[in-house]
Amino acid sequence: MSELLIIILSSLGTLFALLAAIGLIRMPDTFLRISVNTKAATLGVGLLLAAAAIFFNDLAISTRVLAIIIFIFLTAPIGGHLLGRTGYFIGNKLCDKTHIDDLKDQYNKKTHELSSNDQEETSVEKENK
Amino acid sequence: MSENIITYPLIVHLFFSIILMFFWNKVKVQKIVTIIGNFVALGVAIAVFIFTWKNGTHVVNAGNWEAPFGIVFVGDMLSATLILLTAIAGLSVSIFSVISIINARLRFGFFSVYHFLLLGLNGAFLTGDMFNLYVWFEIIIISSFVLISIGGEKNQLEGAVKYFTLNFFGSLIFLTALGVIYGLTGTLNMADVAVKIQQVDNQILIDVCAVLFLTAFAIKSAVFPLNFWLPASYHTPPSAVSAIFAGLLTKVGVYALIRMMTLIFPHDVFLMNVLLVLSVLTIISGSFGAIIQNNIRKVFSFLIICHIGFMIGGLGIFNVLALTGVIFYLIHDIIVKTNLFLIGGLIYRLKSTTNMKNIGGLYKSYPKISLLLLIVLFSLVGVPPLSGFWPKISLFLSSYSTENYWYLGALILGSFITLIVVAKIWSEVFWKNQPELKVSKRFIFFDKLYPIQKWQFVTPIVLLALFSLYIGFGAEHIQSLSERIAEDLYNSQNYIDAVLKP
Amino acid sequence: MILNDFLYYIILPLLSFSIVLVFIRFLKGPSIVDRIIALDLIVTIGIGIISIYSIINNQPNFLDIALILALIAFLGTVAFTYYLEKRDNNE
Amino acid sequence: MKSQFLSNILLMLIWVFLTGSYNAYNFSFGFILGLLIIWLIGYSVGQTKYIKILPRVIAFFFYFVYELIIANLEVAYEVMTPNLNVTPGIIKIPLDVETNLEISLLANLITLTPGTLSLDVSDDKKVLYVHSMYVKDRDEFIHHIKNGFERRILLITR
Amino acid sequence: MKTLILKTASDILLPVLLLFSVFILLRGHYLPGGGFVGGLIAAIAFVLDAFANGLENSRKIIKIHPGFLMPLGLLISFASAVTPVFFQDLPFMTGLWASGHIPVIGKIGSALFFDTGVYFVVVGVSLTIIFTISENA
Amino acid sequence: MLFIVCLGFLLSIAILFIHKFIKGNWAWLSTLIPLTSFLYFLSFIGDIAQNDVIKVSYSWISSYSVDLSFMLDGLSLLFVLMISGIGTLVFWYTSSYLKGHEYLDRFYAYLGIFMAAMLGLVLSDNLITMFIFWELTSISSFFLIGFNNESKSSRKSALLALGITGVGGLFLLAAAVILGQVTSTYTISEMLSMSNEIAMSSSYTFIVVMIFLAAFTKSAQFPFHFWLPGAMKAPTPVSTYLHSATMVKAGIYLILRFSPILGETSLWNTTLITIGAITMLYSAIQMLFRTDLKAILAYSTICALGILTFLTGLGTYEALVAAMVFIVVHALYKASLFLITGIIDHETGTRDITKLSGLKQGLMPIAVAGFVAALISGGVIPTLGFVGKDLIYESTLHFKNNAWLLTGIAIATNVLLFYGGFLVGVKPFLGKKPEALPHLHMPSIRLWLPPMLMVLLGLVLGFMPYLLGDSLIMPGAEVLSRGESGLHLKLWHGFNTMFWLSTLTIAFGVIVYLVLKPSDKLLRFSEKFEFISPKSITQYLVSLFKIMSKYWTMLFQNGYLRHYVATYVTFIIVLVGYLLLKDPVLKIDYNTLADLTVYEIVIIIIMFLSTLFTVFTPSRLAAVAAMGIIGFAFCLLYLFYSAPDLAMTQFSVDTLTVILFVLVLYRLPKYLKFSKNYLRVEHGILSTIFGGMITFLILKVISEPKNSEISNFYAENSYVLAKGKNVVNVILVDFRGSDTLIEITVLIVAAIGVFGLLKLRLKARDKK
Amino acid sequence: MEILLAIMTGVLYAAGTYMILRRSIVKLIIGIILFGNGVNLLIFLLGRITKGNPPIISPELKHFTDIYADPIPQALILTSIVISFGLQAFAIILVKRAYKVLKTDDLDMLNTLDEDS
Ligand code: NA
Ligand code: NA
Repeated sequence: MSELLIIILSSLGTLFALLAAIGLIRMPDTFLRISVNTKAATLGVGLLLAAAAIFFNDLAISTRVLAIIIFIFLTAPIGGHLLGRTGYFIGNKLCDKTHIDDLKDQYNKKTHELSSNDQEETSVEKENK
Repeated sequence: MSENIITYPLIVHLFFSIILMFFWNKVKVQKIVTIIGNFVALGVAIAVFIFTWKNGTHVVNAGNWEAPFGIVFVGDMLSATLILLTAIAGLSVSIFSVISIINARLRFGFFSVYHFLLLGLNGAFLTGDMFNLYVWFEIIIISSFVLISIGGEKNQLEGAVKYFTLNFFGSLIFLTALGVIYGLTGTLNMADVAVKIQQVDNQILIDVCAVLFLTAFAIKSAVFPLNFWLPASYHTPPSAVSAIFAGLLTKVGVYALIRMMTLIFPHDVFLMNVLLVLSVLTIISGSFGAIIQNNIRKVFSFLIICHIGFMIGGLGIFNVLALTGVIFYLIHDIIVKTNLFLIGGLIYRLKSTTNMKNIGGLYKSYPKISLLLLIVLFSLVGVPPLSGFWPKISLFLSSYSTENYWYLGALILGSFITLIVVAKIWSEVFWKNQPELKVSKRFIFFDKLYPIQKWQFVTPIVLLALFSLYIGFGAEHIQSLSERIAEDLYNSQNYIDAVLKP
Repeated sequence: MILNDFLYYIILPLLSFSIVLVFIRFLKGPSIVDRIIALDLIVTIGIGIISIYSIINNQPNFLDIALILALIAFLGTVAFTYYLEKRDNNE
Repeated sequence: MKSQFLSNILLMLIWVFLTGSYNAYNFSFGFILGLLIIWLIGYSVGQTKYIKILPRVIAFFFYFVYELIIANLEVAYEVMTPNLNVTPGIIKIPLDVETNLEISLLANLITLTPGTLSLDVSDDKKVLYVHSMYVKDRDEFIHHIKNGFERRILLITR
Repeated sequence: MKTLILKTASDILLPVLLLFSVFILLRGHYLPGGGFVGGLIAAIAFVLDAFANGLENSRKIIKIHPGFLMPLGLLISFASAVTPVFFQDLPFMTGLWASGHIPVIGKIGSALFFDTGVYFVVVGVSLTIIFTISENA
Repeated sequence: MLFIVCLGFLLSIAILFIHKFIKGNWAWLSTLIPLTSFLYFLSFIGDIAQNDVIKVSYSWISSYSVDLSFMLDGLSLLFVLMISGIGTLVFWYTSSYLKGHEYLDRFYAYLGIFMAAMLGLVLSDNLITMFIFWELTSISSFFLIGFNNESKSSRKSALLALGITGVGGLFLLAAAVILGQVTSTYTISEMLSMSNEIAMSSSYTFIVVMIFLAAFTKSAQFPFHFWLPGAMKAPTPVSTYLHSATMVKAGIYLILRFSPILGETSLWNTTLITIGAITMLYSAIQMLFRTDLKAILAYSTICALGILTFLTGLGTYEALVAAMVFIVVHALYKASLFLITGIIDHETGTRDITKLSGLKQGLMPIAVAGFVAALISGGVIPTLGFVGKDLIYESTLHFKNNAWLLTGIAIATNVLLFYGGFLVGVKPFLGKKPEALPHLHMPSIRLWLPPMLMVLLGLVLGFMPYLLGDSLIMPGAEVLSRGESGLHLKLWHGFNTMFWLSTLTIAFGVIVYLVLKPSDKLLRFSEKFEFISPKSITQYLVSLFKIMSKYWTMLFQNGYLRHYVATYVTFIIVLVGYLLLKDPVLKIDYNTLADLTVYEIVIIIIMFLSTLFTVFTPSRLAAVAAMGIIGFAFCLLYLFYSAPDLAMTQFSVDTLTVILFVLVLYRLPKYLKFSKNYLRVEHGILSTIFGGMITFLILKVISEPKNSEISNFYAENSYVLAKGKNVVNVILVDFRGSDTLIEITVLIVAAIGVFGLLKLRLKARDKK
Repeated sequence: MEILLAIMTGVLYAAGTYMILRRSIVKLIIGIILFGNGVNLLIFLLGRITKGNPPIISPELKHFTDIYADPIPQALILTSIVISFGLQAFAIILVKRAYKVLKTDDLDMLNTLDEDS
């Protein structure tokens, strides 16, 4: 029974990881890649870890695995956020299909402050309309 | 007294460096503590020496794990002697540092690192484990990196980068060699390696291993063509630092070569031949370099190399007589080279430069100091009966009787060049009139120091000079000591038995 | 045994293949951020590999490494982004 | 003081989980350790009432897992199908959540769900910039976020 | 870096990581881990904090100066190494073990003190290095 | 005897401490030092005349068999009396010559040390001890020659003299050491009985060559003679002492002393005769071209030394006696002439022979002394010089081969010696005093008494040569000869061949003196040939040596770090490669190897590509990121191969390194490709060979069996004895805990270093 | 497998050496790190490798019953990793400092020293 569960969990986990990898290759811009990365991998790895937790069937190990999963879920989005933010900051191009960019010109180049000023419509949006 | 005493030098230095770190910002306290520490270390070193003299080779199994399973510290006469010399040089240099190194430097852990360096040296001399030796080497080189680069002015940094890279390279080769020796013998205890390496069938691999060790140690001891870091860096740090480097750092490489050659690869013909060839080239390189330099400290640097060649060649001959010469020379060299660089520092303090072209008239203005320095310089040259002379007899004799004429020729060349170089220094620095000297007004000349400070500058030099004189005039003692060590080294079975059979 | 073979012959190769794909992204870049993303993902998938490997070898201890990897890899990412932002600030 | 105690308890629990031995000694060791750490870094978690909110947290957890799976499938489909059918954009979302913890939680959850990525929070903590794969309509997107994660977060934290 | 999200996360992570580092330290004798890795993790926790909250803040929250941790740690290791020499005339580094079994930690012996020293040293060293660099960056 | 030698050293040093005293009117008191010795040794004259040999020995460094053993026999007594006797006069002379000189105390100290060293040298019965004194003479003469140290030429001459004699000293050491090995003793008197064994030994040639080199350099034999004229830069008392009685005679003493031990082979005789003859003639001719009094004397000294070598080479009993007599003759007239030259210089301020004449006005007693000295030098009857010359001709004529050729050479040389002696001793005093010279008056008695005493002695001994012969020469010859004895010195042997030859010599000498006028023109003429002189050749060789040194040093020590590293790598490749190529076949047992799996291959490929990427990427940050991947790949590999602790540590350390890099990098300038293409290719090849060699080495080693004794012990006892189950950790904190203790120390030092590097700012005053 | 790893080790040595031979100080340090990794791998390999059996004694046992990996090379490499870390950290700072003073990343600008002065 647990073996089957392990097989299922590991297969799913691997699948998500693989998808993340493919996504990383296929996605046209940095931000989309981050998106793909953060999710698929977290879920995938979470499942793989869960498989291990089930395999060892030991409370101490399970709690540790849980700790890892929580940790990944905690850090992965922060990493994503940092990368996305930095990517934008250093001027990585958004892909052609991007039609809204509310962030444009919101960063102060010098102080790195981010404002919340309303800019009704950004230029990208205008072009797409 | 228990055998544990041989680990006391390590304990003392480690203890004092920790204490010094707690007094991070209090330079005055540090100065006092470090001098006390070095006195204690000297006392301990004397005790170790006497203990070893009486009881012969003895072993401490660190962690109480018997060899070859744990790390052993082996106190034989060679180690005990080197520890004693380290303590003497260490004390002298610490006194010199207290006065000659500016407080800004001292405030950044100088003395801690200094004690760590001495710790490393003592450890390297004591350990009976190859990997442990590597670790001691690392504490030595990291300490030396720190000492050589702190203060980071341009030329010092230039020197430091080279020093760092080439020594790091050496460490990596050392590790490579360790990997190979472990792969072949499955052990790291030197005595055990010595036994087990005989069970290895493939002589070629043993030779390769020997060559890798040779490379690693030859880099440390500045053997040609692995010597480049030395002239590139030794003249850049404060004199007290180069003094301890000159006296002990290259010698620890020589020590390692001696241990390796006598214990692990004895009678390895390939290795012996390589050593002999290298020694000739080393002597030549050192001599050639020394003769064309104008900066005193650079001249001294090249002389270090030249004289390393003397010792390497003796090791390459590998008989009791040659080893006796090597050991005697080693003893002499540690003291005199340390002193040379202290002298470099003193000259700098006197004249604000160490470039011979810009210095002169020392003899006229400081006759007593000049005579003191003369004793050291003559000891260096080996003007008989001063210290550098005696070992040459053994080296001459052994090289002749083993028909190593090239080495004999190189010895003569090296001795001769040393003589000429020293005479040139004397003629330029001491005899010549002082040329025009441009100095910044802020430079504090020796004359402006308080008498006590002057004494602090001179005392270590006097101490070491007296010791040099003792080596020269009491050559009988040193010679019999060297003979004892050489016999021990040559008959390494005693060492092996002491380590492996409790 | 079936489980082991399954993990050994299917899961691990697939995960390895994923890593290869991610690595291709690393090589391609183009932006440094893309490379860091790839690096991050390689570590993440590596954690997966470790957990499978710990099952195969029945070594729960390996999971601790996964934990440390998760912890530390994150810091690497933080450092890189910190650098990129600072660099921007200074040039 | 109270919050520090809570943090301490929390740390103790994490310790016990980590070590996996559930005896009194280990609990007390964990407690002491937590105490030490809190002293060392002068730290406290915040002022939330952990016990009360537990059911809501659990409910929220399931909602999140649901979102996660759905979005993952979406992305999976996207990746596997040959042509890319994305309509990405960066949207500014005005925030109702106020505390750092709330904002971070929201942002992270948004990032964790596939297809969306929190890029940054404005310095005045009023808006969150989110990048999304599929932005058909700005307002609908904003509404989805605000009505989904944000509302539930507020339920827990207030 | 001015990012609220990281700041918040690091506030939570800091104590957890510290806890975790102790965990890694204590189990070293039985399982992978030990003073070195434990120390690194603790250091990393503070480094993370420094990235998120700025160096000054990190300096402030640490009650013990990293420069003090180095000699302290070394002193602990040193003491555990020389105790046998001075009190029992045993060789340097000989392991001393208390009789009996202490909960949580297991058998208590000089090895543990030794490893704890290593832990402190590693924390002190890593922080000294990284803080110094950041300050002069 | 030890006492008297040591006394010389001690008193000399003591002089330094009473410098105020000695610089004043009491300077002459220093004369007591040599005088004491002289009187002391004089007291032995009776014993020695009975052919007694007095030996004393104090053990010193017995492991080397180096003792302070001294032997006083005829030969050494001759020398010590000469050394201390002439020393007494020189000390005395100096007290006036350098009166009030600022560094008179030092001068006396050097001179005293020099004298003591000379005494030790000729008294030593231990070869090593002798060498020690030998070196001391070189060193102390260095200080004497360079005494006027503010003059560049003085310093240069001192260096040159030290250079030549120093290298000779090393040869002596070599000879001594080898001789010691052949004979198993360093005691010279014991070697006497072993001369056959030495001659038979394979080292004989080596020993002789070394001894010759030592003696020739010290005694200024051609082609090593050129340091000697330069040494004239020293104050006159020094020149006097060094060149008449001491320094240069040391080499002669050496070959004399060793002629019974090493002599009587054709190598020994022929070499000495040839070198002696060349030296004699060469320097005699050189003398013709000199105008400086001291230069003339210098060449005449060299010439005399050549004669002595020549005579020793003849090796017959007569020749040895002749040599010994000639030593005394030369010492007497050369010392007087030097001292006279000193007086002339002192009084007139010049030594240029072309500017000096008519000095007898006002310096009449000096002129007389000069005249007698010239007579002695010219071998004119009834001086001791005549006796000496007589003996020389006798020995050449009686020599078995080429007697007339040798005699011819001897005559030619003596003619020129005659000329030289008259040039210095007579010519300045004759004729009209030029206007340019100042008014002259007799100098202090301290200056003129010494030369006077010496020429007087030369006369007295000329009349009564047996005084010298019976007391010193005969016992000395006894030591040197192999059983022959019985020659008695006489002034007058009747009108035999030798007498006529002497007369002929004098006649020719007078002619040469009358015909040849020294002039600057001649000097300049001779300078045209200077470029082929040994001195020029040596200087050329020295500069060649310096250029070579510079080139060699620049070649290796050229400042380029990459060059250094490349050399290191090449060094390893050459040695290890040479060894590995001896057995280039790999015998790998594939069954013992771990099997290949997909995931490992993937990891390795990724590692490989990342490595290449790191090397070739133009972006620094990308390189760092790639290193992150390498680190992670390592982590996985370590994990796969059962090293979880390693995996953890590797990864955490890597991350920290990346953080450090990142923190440091952004302030750095652009990451450029600096290297030239050919260098990249060269380095690429070098690195590839190195890497390939390492791979090969690894495969070689793992195909050897492995010994697992130690690791088994750890595995067995880790828990049982050390109470830990993670064996790696147990090794780290227990089995090999010392490593770890030092390892953390390394970290601390690194941290201190980092802190210091970044925080320490030196104040301007420490900058150069 | 060992063969591949041996080749990889060689590659790391070669890459490290090549990087050390470049003129950039940063490359130099990268080279040192690569080289160091190569050395660790060499030690690891020469201690002979074992898959999936870490030298950790199972909780219920007192010593090993199965084969296990040789712990010594691991301990050695651990030590060497830590030491290298210290050295590398120092080196990195040295680079920083060197740049600050010399204003260049070019090692060839460092060669004023060895010339005669
Ligand atoms: Na997607
Ligand atoms: Na998302």
